Amino acid sequence: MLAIREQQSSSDRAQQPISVDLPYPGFQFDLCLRNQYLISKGFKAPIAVKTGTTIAGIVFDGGVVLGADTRATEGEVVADKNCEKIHYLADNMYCCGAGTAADTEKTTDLISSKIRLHSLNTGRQARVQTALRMLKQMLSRYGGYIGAYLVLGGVDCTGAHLYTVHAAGSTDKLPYVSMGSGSLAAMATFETQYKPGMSMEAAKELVSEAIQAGIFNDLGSGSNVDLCVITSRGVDYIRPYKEACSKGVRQGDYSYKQGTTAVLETKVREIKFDVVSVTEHKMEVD
Amino acid sequence: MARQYDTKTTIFSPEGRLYQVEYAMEAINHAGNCLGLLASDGILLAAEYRLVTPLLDEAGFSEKIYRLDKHVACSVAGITGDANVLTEYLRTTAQKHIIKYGEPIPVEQLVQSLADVKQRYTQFGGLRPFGVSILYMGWDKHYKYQLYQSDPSGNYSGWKATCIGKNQQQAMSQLRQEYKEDQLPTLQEAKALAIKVLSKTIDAAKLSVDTVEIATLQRSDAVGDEEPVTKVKMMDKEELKILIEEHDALIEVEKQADKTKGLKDKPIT
Amino acid sequence: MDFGTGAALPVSKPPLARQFNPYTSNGGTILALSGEDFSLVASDTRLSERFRIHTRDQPKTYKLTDNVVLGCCGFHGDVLTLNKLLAARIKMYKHQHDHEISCSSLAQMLSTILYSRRFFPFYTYNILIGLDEQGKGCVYSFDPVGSYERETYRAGGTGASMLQPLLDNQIGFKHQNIPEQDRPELTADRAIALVRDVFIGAAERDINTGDGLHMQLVTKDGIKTLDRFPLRKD
Amino acid sequence: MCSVSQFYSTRGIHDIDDKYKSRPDELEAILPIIPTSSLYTQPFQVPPGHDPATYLTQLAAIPSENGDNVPEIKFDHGTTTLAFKYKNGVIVAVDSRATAGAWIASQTVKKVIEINPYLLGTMAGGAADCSYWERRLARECRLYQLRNKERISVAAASKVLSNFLYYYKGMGLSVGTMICGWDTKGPGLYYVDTDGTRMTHHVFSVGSGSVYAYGVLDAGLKWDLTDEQAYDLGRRSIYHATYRDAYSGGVVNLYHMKETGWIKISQDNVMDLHYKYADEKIAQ
Amino acid sequence: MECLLGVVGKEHVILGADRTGGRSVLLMKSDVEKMYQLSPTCAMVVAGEAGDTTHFGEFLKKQFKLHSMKYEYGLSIAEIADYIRYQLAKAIRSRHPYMVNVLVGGVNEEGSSELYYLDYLGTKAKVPYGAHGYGSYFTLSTMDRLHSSSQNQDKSIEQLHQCIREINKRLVLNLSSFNIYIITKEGIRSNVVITKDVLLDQDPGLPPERLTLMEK
Amino acid sequence: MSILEYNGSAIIAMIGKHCVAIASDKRLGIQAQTISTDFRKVFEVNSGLFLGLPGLATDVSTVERTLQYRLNLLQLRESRLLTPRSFMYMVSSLLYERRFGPYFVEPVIAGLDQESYQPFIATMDLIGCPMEKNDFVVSGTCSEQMYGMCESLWKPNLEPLELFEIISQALLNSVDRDALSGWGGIVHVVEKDRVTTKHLRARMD
Repeated sequence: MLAIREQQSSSDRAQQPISVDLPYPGFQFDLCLRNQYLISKGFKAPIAVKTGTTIAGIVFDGGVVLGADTRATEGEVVADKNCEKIHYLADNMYCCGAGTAADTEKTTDLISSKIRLHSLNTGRQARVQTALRMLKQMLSRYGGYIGAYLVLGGVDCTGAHLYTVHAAGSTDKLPYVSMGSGSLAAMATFETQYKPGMSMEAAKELVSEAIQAGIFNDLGSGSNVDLCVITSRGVDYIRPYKEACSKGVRQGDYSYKQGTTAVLETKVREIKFDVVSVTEHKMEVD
Repeated sequence: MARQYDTKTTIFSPEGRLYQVEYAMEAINHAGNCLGLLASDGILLAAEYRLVTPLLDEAGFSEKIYRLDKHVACSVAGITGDANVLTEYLRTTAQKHIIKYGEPIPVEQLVQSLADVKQRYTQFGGLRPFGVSILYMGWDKHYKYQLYQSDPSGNYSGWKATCIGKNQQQAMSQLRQEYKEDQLPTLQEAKALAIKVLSKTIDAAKLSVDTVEIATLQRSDAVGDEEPVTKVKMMDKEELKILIEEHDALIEVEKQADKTKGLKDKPIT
Repeated sequence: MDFGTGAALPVSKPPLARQFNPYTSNGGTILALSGEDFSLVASDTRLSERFRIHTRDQPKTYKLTDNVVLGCCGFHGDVLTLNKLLAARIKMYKHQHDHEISCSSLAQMLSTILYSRRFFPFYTYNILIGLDEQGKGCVYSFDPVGSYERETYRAGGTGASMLQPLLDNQIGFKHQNIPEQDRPELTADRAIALVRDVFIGAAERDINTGDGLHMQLVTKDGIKTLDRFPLRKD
Repeated sequence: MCSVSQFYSTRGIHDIDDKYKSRPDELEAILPIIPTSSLYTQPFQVPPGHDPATYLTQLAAIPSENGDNVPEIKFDHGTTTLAFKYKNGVIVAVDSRATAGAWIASQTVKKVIEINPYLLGTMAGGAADCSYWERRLARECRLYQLRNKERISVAAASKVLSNFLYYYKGMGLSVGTMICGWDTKGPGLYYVDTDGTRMTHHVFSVGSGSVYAYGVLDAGLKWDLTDEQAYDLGRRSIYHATYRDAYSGGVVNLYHMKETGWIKISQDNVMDLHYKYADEKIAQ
Repeated sequence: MECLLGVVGKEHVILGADRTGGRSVLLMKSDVEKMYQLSPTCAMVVAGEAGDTTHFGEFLKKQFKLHSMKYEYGLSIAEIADYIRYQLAKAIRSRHPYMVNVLVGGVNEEGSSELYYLDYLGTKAKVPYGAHGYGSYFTLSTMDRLHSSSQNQDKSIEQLHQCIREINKRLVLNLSSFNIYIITKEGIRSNVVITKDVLLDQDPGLPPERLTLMEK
Repeated sequence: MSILEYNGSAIIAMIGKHCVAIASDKRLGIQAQTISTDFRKVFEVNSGLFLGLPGLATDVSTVERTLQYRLNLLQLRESRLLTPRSFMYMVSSLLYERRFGPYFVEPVIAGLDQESYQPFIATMDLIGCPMEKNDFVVSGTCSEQMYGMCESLWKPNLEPLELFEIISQALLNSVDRDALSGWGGIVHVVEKDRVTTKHLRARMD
């Protein structure tokens, strides 16, 4: 395939494949000029979904507890009521994400696969420190433009670790941390109640309380509390740990009689899921 | 200098022949047969393949027949590794055409694009020709059902019935006898013909469902509001089995007839 | 800056001014609807600014006379000022005319007051409810500079765009292929249930709306404040 | 009567800028018809030291302490209105949509302002601006009638409005209105806007959808239309404007100004009109 | 400044383009050709930034010429429109976007006629009639009112004439001279339409004794 | 005006009992001017798998084409149908590739899983943050209106016909409060053996 491509490019430049092509690794910047032009004409650039978010974590006796709320916002509108903000990195570590939702999602995905490669190469479970370094190196390369604010927690052969990672790549190692728009509320809870060497149950309850402080006092955070408890024995991902708020119960019934909506034209088409590429006998249904 | 020498591959012989290309064609003459037949209501490709060992796992779609887009499929004879690269190219080309023009690529245009690539590999330095011949079947709005063949030299041509592979010549002569070009067969007749030709040209003693693949391409009629669609279908084993049995029965009847007549015609070899 | 040479400052440029933004949005949603013999105004009770909650207990309805209530939200500072101003003007009206101002006159008065700040507007969304001269429920809705209109139902504030289409559908029967006579009449009970349901929806999606639902019902017997209905608190 | 300004004087918000204070003298010279006092019964507060026309847009650009802008204060806008004269009087047709940005604030706005039985004003531009100033106009017209024992002419009424608006030119008001009426000279039709333009013609269309309305209106307009033809023309022109213009819609309100005063002819939902016209087209 | 028009009728498409060639406040030329023939039965009219229009038009014209020489079969109107959109969308991402708006119309081999609206961003829509430029404001509603997809050629031409009259009546700019291209299965014919001054004071809407009614 | 509002659009997808529905408006505008009232924003990328693309029209076309390209090639290569969830990740990757110069579209995906017939809906922002839901998703210029409608109307286990009524009412009433979308509506309801497509009678202003 490669040979053909090179051939093509040398002899057939006029028909070069344009940006619409196979996925090419890394970011594409082909639309930047156009988008700048549009913005210069006075159009507002749209906003991406932000997590809003309260995320927090503490180290307890024997492991770490990570916690997150589950609300994602687009401006002042709730875009997702039950999103997952504690991302898998490896079997021994998880990472809470705040900031631009897509960034946290994709950054943790990328690092997760890098860690997997790393542990396949080395034949060992990766250390939390390794993941931290990968994250901060990657983020600092983008100078803060990738808006991922993370709380990284995990347990490895050197014990339990808890870090925060800022979008620009700076990191902290602390026994109790919080991030996101609700971080002050969560931190207030930690500051009053955190004690070194807490039991697992007490730690879970404390993180849950901190997240709830964010949920109730920060409008960017809401819905449920998710927890992830990581010890050397394994991971306990509790989703949801607690439903802090739930939807009210409607009293009315808003179903419509058939034919309520006026229709101009109706088409019914039978489908079988066989159209593209799968041999008939494999896909035959019923 | 040595490098420069090495990169020259395809040069004319004193007789004006391109041996590398001819050798590449030779590679195809060792491959299993592929057969293409145009019918009045569709088109088919049939291919013989040799299951080297039953331990081989089944492939997803088929061994020798590749779908290139919703309206084109091809079967290949030659070096499988080369074939995979080429079919990948064909698929990409077909999809790129949709991006630019919003409609499926005309079949001939697709064939032509690959023929260009193949030709390049007979001329440019550091490359060897692809050892693959390909039969294409497709439908487009310009020429409806079409059957093409392309070979390692970069040559391509349109056919009503054709064959590539090991016993190509034998199959072609049989096709010349049996295929009525003034009146196209129906797809059903074409299927029977394909089995007949393959059974005579196959390596194995007897045709079986494990050594033959048949794919058909048909354009459905527009029903009501629905858009007509082109469908490429692999024939399933049951149908293939029935076809082979019918063929065997026919042979048996002919044999009986021959016996009763007392004639001692040899089957064509 | 060149102080020494005394060179003329560019005349065309105005002097450098520091500006602060005198407005902020304190969120909140109001909703009013009217029926044959009642009108109803509802608001959530959250007062917020950006991602902060100032209080969970600030209803945005204001009783103006014995049978007129104003739903008012936007910038809370302007809301308070406007209400003080209205209270004074209503009192003046009463003293001048020797009778309580009617709902329709009050609507016109509010419009004029809002328009008096045409060039430095009150950042408030207002909906006025009461009973008209025939005793029917009436709703007047206003834009920030006093364009107003009498309607039968109307939502305002940050969650307005979430509430209004459903009201169109459920009260206005928009896009429902139902003959006029088969449409159920809007009773106070159905209205209250509907208001609660739409606020449940708005509290789900608008981060500025929540905590509690405050409702005031105006009938010929006067204004009745209904029990607080709880909404999401996150 | 206590003026609003008194409530504010303690807060340091002043009356109209000096720039605008110098105007009344000039005004008196050109405005014999209006007692100047009437302009001051309700003085407008303006933000101190700022250009009122651009004040709100400037504010939207100031970031608050958190880097977020306070949402822009949006007023109701958008419209298609038209009026034309023909042998039997003046037809006035308008849509009924009010938009604040892309948000459709109302589909039921009354964009024909009934000034008095012989005068109609239309509403295009800022809804509050139109309704306020035409209400003020109504007052002046009534006062004129009381003072002079005769109805004000359409020309004079439109001039009064034009003077009001010209006084506030550059302050950011947005009004494009047609004053239609019937007086001793017959039917009258004037266009008045906030630039200070005032002109008369036999056909006008104003608002964001007016360009579309003209397309249909011009093709069908003749002096000796019958009433029915004229009504249909007005209705159709508005309908076609609502179809193409995002900021027009709702219902078509149609008025007819006759010698005996105006009457309201019809109110048609644009949705019904669309399907009616579509059916008619198919039937052809 | 410029104006493009297009109408689809039964087995034909009519395109129209004004003939002005302006620069800043100046009219440099009043018989500019804005149509580019892309195939025997397909053409596009182009308006936009000076320079871009010609280069884009000629580039595509030659591109399709090449295609027709390379392959025996022609492209359908839909394919042509799609290709143009692809080129526009590609260009808008580059350092040198084509600032052009386009109407593409033509008749397919089997007789169906199609019109496509494209703008410089690469927006594409199949429309029964369309317009670009300030003229679109006055003409779209005219066509909404009059158009039917089965109308014959005469009706389409009359419709376009009416649009041009309306533009001349209401648009402040001087666009009195238009080219009209009638595309049928047989090929493309062109016509020049020059509108005499349409003055508002000759309006049929005016009363016969208008002086008495108009204010002096 | 945001760039996402330049052309105007509204799309909703909802889950029912063993079925999904996706609805869109039909307007293509250039800001306030309506150009077409028959613009396609919902594409059937596989049988029974729909992709809705509200946003800037040129990107609607480009993204649709690019995705169809990647999807077709992948399916031809692998000889299998992509599940809706995998398709969602394909869309997400495409958008995130342009993290710093995004396409102005916020896609909606709706379909049935080919094997389990499980309904699937998802949406994402313009840089591809995937959000998979089990009730409804909305996207477009009147998303707030649609959120309001759907929060009140949607309930679990809707039968196909009920689902159609609810999604249609949600769409029609939402776009009626938005100047930039509307002008017709189209609804596809996907069940395991058929797709029902209905064009709605809508306001045309």
